Amino acid sequence: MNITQILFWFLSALTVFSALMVVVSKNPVFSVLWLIFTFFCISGHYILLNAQFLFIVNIIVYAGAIMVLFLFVIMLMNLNKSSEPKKHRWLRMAGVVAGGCLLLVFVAALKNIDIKKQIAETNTGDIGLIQNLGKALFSDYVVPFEISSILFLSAMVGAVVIGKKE
Amino acid sequence: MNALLLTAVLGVVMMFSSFLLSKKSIIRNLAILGLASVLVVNILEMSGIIFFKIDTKGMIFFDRFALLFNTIVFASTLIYFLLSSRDMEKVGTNYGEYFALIFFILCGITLSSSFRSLLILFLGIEIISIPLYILTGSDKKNLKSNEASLKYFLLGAFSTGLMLMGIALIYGSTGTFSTVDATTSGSPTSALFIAGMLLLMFSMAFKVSAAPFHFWTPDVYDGAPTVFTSFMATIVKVAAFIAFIRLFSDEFGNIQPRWQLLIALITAVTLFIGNITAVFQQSVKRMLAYSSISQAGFMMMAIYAMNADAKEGLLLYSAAYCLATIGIFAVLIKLKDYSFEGFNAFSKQQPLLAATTTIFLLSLAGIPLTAGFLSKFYMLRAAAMTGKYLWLVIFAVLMAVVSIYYYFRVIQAMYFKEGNGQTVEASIGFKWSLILLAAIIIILGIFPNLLIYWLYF
Amino acid sequence: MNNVLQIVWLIPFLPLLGFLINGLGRKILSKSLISVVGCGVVLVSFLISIWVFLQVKNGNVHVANYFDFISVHSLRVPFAFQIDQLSAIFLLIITGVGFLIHVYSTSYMHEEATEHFGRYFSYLNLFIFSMLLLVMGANYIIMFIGWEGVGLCSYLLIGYWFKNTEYNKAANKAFVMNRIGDLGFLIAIFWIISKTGNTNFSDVFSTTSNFTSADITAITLLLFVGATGKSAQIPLYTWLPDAMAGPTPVSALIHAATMVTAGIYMIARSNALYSLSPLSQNVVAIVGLATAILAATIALKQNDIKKVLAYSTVSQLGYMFLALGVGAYSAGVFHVMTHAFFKALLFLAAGSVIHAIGGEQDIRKMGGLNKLKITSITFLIGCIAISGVPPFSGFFSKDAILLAAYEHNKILYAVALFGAMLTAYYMFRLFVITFTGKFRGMEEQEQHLHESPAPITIVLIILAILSVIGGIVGIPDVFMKGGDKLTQFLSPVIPVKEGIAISSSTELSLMALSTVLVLGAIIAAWLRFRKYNFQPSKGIGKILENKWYVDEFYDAIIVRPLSKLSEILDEALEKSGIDALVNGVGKAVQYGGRQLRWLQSGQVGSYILLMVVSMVLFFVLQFFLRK
Amino acid sequence: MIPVLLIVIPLFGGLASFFLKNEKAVRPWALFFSFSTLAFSILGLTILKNNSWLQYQVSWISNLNTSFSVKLDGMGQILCLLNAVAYPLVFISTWKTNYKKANNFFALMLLMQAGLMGVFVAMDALLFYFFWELALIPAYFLCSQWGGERRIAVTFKFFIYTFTGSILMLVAIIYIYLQTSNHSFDISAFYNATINDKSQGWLFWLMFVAFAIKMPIWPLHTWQPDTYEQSPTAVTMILSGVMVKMGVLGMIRWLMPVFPLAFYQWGDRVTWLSIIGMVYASLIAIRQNDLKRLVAYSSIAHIGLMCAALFAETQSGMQGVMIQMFNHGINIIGLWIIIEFIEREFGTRKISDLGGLAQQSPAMAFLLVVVALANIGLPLTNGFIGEFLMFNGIFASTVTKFYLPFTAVAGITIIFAAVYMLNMIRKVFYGETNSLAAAGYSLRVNEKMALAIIVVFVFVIGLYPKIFLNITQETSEFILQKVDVSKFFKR
Amino acid sequence: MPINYYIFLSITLFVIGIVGVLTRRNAIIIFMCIELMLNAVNLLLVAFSKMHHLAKAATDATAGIDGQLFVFFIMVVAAAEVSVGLAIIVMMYRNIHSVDVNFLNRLKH
Repeated sequence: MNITQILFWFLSALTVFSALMVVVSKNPVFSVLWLIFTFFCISGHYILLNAQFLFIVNIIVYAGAIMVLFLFVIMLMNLNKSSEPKKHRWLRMAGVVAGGCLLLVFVAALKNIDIKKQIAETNTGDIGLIQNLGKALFSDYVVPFEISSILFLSAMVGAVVIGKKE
Repeated sequence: MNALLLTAVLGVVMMFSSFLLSKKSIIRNLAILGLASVLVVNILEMSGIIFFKIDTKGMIFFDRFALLFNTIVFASTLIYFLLSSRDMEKVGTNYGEYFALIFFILCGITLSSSFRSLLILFLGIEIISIPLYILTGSDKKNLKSNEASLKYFLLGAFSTGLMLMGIALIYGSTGTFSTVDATTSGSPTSALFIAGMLLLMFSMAFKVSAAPFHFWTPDVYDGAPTVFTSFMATIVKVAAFIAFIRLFSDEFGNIQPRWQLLIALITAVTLFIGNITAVFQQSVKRMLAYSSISQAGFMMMAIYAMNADAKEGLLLYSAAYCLATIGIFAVLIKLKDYSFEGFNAFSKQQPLLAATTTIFLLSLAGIPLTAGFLSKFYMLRAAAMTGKYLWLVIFAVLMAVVSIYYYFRVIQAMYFKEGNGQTVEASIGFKWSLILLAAIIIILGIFPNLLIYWLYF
Repeated sequence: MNNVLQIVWLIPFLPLLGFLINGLGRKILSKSLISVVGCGVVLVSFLISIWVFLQVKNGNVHVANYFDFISVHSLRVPFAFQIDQLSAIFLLIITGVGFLIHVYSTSYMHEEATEHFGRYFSYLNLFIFSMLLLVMGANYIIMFIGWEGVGLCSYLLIGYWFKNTEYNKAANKAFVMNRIGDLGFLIAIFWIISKTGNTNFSDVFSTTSNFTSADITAITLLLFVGATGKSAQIPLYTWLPDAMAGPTPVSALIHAATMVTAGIYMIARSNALYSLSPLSQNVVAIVGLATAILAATIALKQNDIKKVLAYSTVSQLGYMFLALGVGAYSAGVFHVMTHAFFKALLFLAAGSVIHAIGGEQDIRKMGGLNKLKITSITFLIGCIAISGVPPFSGFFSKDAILLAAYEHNKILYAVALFGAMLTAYYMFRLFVITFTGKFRGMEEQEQHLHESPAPITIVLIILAILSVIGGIVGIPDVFMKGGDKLTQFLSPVIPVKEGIAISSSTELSLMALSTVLVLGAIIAAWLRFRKYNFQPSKGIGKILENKWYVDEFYDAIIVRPLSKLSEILDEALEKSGIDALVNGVGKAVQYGGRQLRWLQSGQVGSYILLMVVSMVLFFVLQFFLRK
Repeated sequence: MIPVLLIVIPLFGGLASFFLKNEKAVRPWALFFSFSTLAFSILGLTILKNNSWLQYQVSWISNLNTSFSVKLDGMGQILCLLNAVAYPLVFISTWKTNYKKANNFFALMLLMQAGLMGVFVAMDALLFYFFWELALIPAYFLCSQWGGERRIAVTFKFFIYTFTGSILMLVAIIYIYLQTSNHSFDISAFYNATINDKSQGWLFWLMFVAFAIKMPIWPLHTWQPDTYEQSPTAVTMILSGVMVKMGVLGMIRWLMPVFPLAFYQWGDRVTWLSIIGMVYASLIAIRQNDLKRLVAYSSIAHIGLMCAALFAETQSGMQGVMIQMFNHGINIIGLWIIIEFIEREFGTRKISDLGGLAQQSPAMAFLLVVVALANIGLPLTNGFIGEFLMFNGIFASTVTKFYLPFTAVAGITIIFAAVYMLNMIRKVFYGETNSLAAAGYSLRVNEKMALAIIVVFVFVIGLYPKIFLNITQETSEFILQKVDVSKFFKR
Repeated sequence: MPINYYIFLSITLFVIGIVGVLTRRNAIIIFMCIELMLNAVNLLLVAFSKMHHLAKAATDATAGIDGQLFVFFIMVVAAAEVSVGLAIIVMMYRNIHSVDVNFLNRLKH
């Protein structure tokens, strides 16, 4: 049990816990905060996997920008009280049971895969560095990159269409 | 590649046009003109004239199949513009933006018909989806439109999650996103790969609204402004099918026995739910939504069969289905009352519209002499060709019989029921476009080779 | 034109022509023109028939082929006529008696409107045409054409007065019962075809070796079914009494003299087959005899003059079948001939009576009609002839049958003899009640009583003469060696049976016995009905009056169950069974549609739940259920 | 070329009628086209008899290996003649009947004729299917638009019913197509396709159901009485006179030679079905009170006999069926014409409301009697020839051991036929004239003409059937030689 | 770390996301749960990318880099989606003053 492993298990537990808290928190604001915390934990995993660029992006874009946007919206709507009406109990139960079954089936299906002993290299490896990623992004992946700009344009137009007051 | 770039550019152009140009007719004509040019450059590309040669590192590849499909899509969209673009004005104020979004969607369609990488597939599907969420909700004051938009968005995002999980699992198994290398570089029979395939299957089934992932379809098609329902029920849906068949032929083609049964089941369930549920609908618009599910069931047979016939057939089916449905929607948009009763005595009020609508409905029902028949025929032939699961073929034709029931209800209402008929304003251009559309459907119904020929030459 | 007989097509063609002329011109032609055409064509046919008879007598027998009627694969059915001794005899009877009855009709039907008069004669001509086809056909199929044709004419003529619903029902009944018989005939034809490949008489009778005995029995029995229909035998005889709804000359021609003997002709024609099947022969004999007795008993109590005659016809036909059944084909044919004379006579005389008293047919309202001299005398002659009193024609023909029965089986003989007694009894009952005593009808009828006009009386006289002398063609050997000219004449067609010769003394004593019994019956009848006064009958009499309740019995076991079945099929099986099932499929789809809609609950949560559940199912199916 | 013309002339005439502005002109227009079609079909029977005229083939959808292949064989000639004769008859006899939107009516009628012609001459399975449906669509519109009170539901049922059958047939066609050596829809390829025993078994039923619904065979017949009742009489004439022959033709041309084994294997069961249907329909016909329903059920009985005769696989039965197709068509059209008069003049089809028509309308009564007698197969009428040959065929069948019960039970229906037909005549035409019928009706010239043609056919075929038997001989020999299963069992 | 652990961790997160989608009624929370699902995928992709890199580093120095780039694109798309999604939710809120998906039941059957 080296430090990486300890960190992995710790982070994993924390991730799962905070993810669960996202689901069970009654107050939407808490949910958002727990989600941000989850993202931090996942970012921690990225660090472990030496994916530095993604770590940064995850913190800035996800935890920083996106989640703050969520928070704004929730605040804007004044949803910060735990007023959300509950679903029918049996519906919730059905949801949990269905999800549990899915997890069970997934795990059962994947528990004996051929690559299960393969190692995801931690701490080392330089593919997660900004330099390498940048090179790849603007050489091999320039077309998808440009395409994603179209996506953004369309999202922008869309947001304007939806948001503009008539 | 010509079309891909041009559609993106046109999207931007339309985006600007909305505040640079004040007259809506100019915007509309610009869009029609632009689309026509897209169609032209796409046809040019089919004849080997490529304006832009971009190295996509094997992520995008325009083969004849993709190009021909794109041609069908652009042509259908052109007819859609001709018939219905005027009616977009009624939806909201953002006339130019609607065109921009549609062009972006077309760009996404071009991608999803020609991807060789899961990444492009993902981006293509998203470029299609995101503008659609907007278009669905574009009637902002209408609660139904809002609701449809939100439902579509939530369910769509959920299915995106499934698709990404699938892609991730496949990546884990093969180490590549390329669809053509996948089977050579990994172990395609590993549980990881199969699980990924299943998830991709689910999300694609969602996009094509195949049961049991179809639930969004009736609500969204019903809630969306009719003019956009027309677009998404036709062009977008067949685009998803092309993506589906491309994905499953490239990536999973050689493990067909692994998924054939599942697809067959999905097909059967889709046919069943689509047709049976459509029977009891009271609104033609919602009936058409269910009908699109049942038509999806037929198109699923191409995925199930996955042979040369299936691809030819899917092209023909796309054309037949798009054209007929666009036609019906074009008429439906003009009406105020979407219920079946609303069509009563329509033939007295508008004989031409009624006659063409009848042809469209007959085509959807798969009556010979219309393109709908031959396309169904191709599907059945492809499915029978596999030699497996013959029950599927028989079940499919029985469901086709059920489909007669609801399509003919409209015809009955138009011709045989008493009533006053809704007054409809239809311009001469609109009428001629309808006639043109009906003519194409009949010509394709007699000489499908006019279309399929392009696949090979 | 190899053979002069090739022109026999004229014989049926002329009546056909008459049919067309009268039928199409019934609105244009005058009554007298119609009469001339109607009678003329039959007269010419009769004359040709005589010529044909002479030809045949001189040994000229011919099969005249005209064209291929049906030719399919190996089956070739020529449209061909066979002229031989048997058909020549029948030609004479049909055209001869037919002509007389045509003449009679010109007077009898004179009060009809011209249009209907024309219709009547066209039907009569059509009947003659069909009957001629029947007897001239050289194969079973041409025979069958005539066979059904006469049935049609019978139908048309029974329903001639089409305003009367009862008459129409009688017509339908006649046709339908005939059809039942026809079906048997038809199947027999198919059977023959399947064995010999065609139906030409010459081929069928010369290749009987192709048949197994079972085949022959089946074929002959089926043919007999046909004969029972046409010739009114048990169980299909009930139409004939009802057929009396038609005009009286029609009853005389069709339902006494000619059509009903078609069955006899057919079996006589097929004697080569019947002789090979003792079983069928016995069946024919027994059914014939049973019919004879049954009909005779019914005739005892009937009060309608035509009904009595009708049952007597049925009874006499039974005798003919008895003759056929015991192998005495020529005796059967002989009786056909004599019966044609005297039964036509009786009917026509009855017609004259009915004519005289203004349409009344109930003998209870007659009596004392001997004022009508010619009618009553000729009627008496008819009665004597049918009773079989020597030397009237009926004696010889009936005696030939009784004798043949005696040779065959003593019991048959005894029963037949009893039947002969009954015949004499009921005929004289009829005569006595009708013609003697006091008139029991209304006064105005009595005042209007008149002898019929000349065409009627002349015909009656001619037929009376024939009834008296008709027997000379078949005088038994006992009286005159070689007197049985008819049998000799027919011998090329109907081989003379080399039976155990009955000693002439036995024969003579049998004759004496029958004569005595018949005379006894006549006297009994005279004594019993001399002072007739109608009393409702009781017990067995009532049963007889109601014809053994056979019609009711058929109604109960066939007609009503069938209509009930039809109702059940229509109401239950068709509407709430098959059609309900078909509609049920549609309803099930609709119901399914209504139920399935609930899946579409409108709730995003439930949509996703359903999706997740199906994902789980698909995973389970893919990973854990399939190998 | 002849078959192409037979399709194209009515097709063109029909399409053009849609655009005729003058509704008065459309009747002569339609009549003209129907007579042209008749002329060509007679030409095809008489002068232009060589193959170059009777055959035409051009590639159609090349990658499906299907071609526009049409040919007039014996059976085709008979049926095309029937179709060509039927239309003028219908048009003439309904000359005075008024239709709303007459141009649409006649256009659809002519289109239906084109479709029927196509079915009769198509020698390519896909083409056959095309025309099969094409004949149906105009019928649907005609019945739904111009029919009786319950027309919409009834016609819809009819349509769905027949469509179900035909689409199952499509599955079978596709399957056979995949079994042909070079994936071809050509009829000869179908005949030579090697289909194993087991597949033949179920494919047979897929196709049989289509034809059985069309004919119809019990218990798939329930659409028919309703449809005949509700359709406008002109359409009923075509439906019952010509369209049901599609099913029979389909059986002969597309079922028998393609699945000889299954045809043999299922023969007995199907024959029982059809014979049960005959008795059943006859019994039901007896108690019908609506003239149209009565004739409808009688038609079911007659068609049942055709089916039974087909499965006997004998030359006699086969030719009987072919000639009977024509006879049945002609006779039933005759019946409908008279029913049309009655309905039009007296406003009812209820037998119980009518009575004594013969007194005031003797010509009509006479013609009805002739046609009815032909319908029940009286000798010297055309009906006899067909029924005789068919019964004979059933009896002579070598492929079943039940030939005797088949013949006997089926034979019972000729008795029932007499019962219901004569009862109908009795109740409608005989008896006392009631107030309704007192007005009487004397036939108009056009009506007499139409009926006279029918009567001529009745007697000409009844007396000299050879002219028709000669036409069909070759075809039936050819089919029977294809069906001959003995070659399979010798091995 | 064995890849197995990452797979199970991701799947667990993914399923937690799904359960959240199934059990909550607040549209924003549902959307957040979907984001959670996406992040589970991201984590898995990165893990796989490192796994493949380790397996193929000898022949291809940049092996596995595509996985991480894919994560980048997912984030891009997610951001776009969030902007549109939140716009829609806000629009919805403006009309009915609620983000409860149970109120979305005008369209059904």
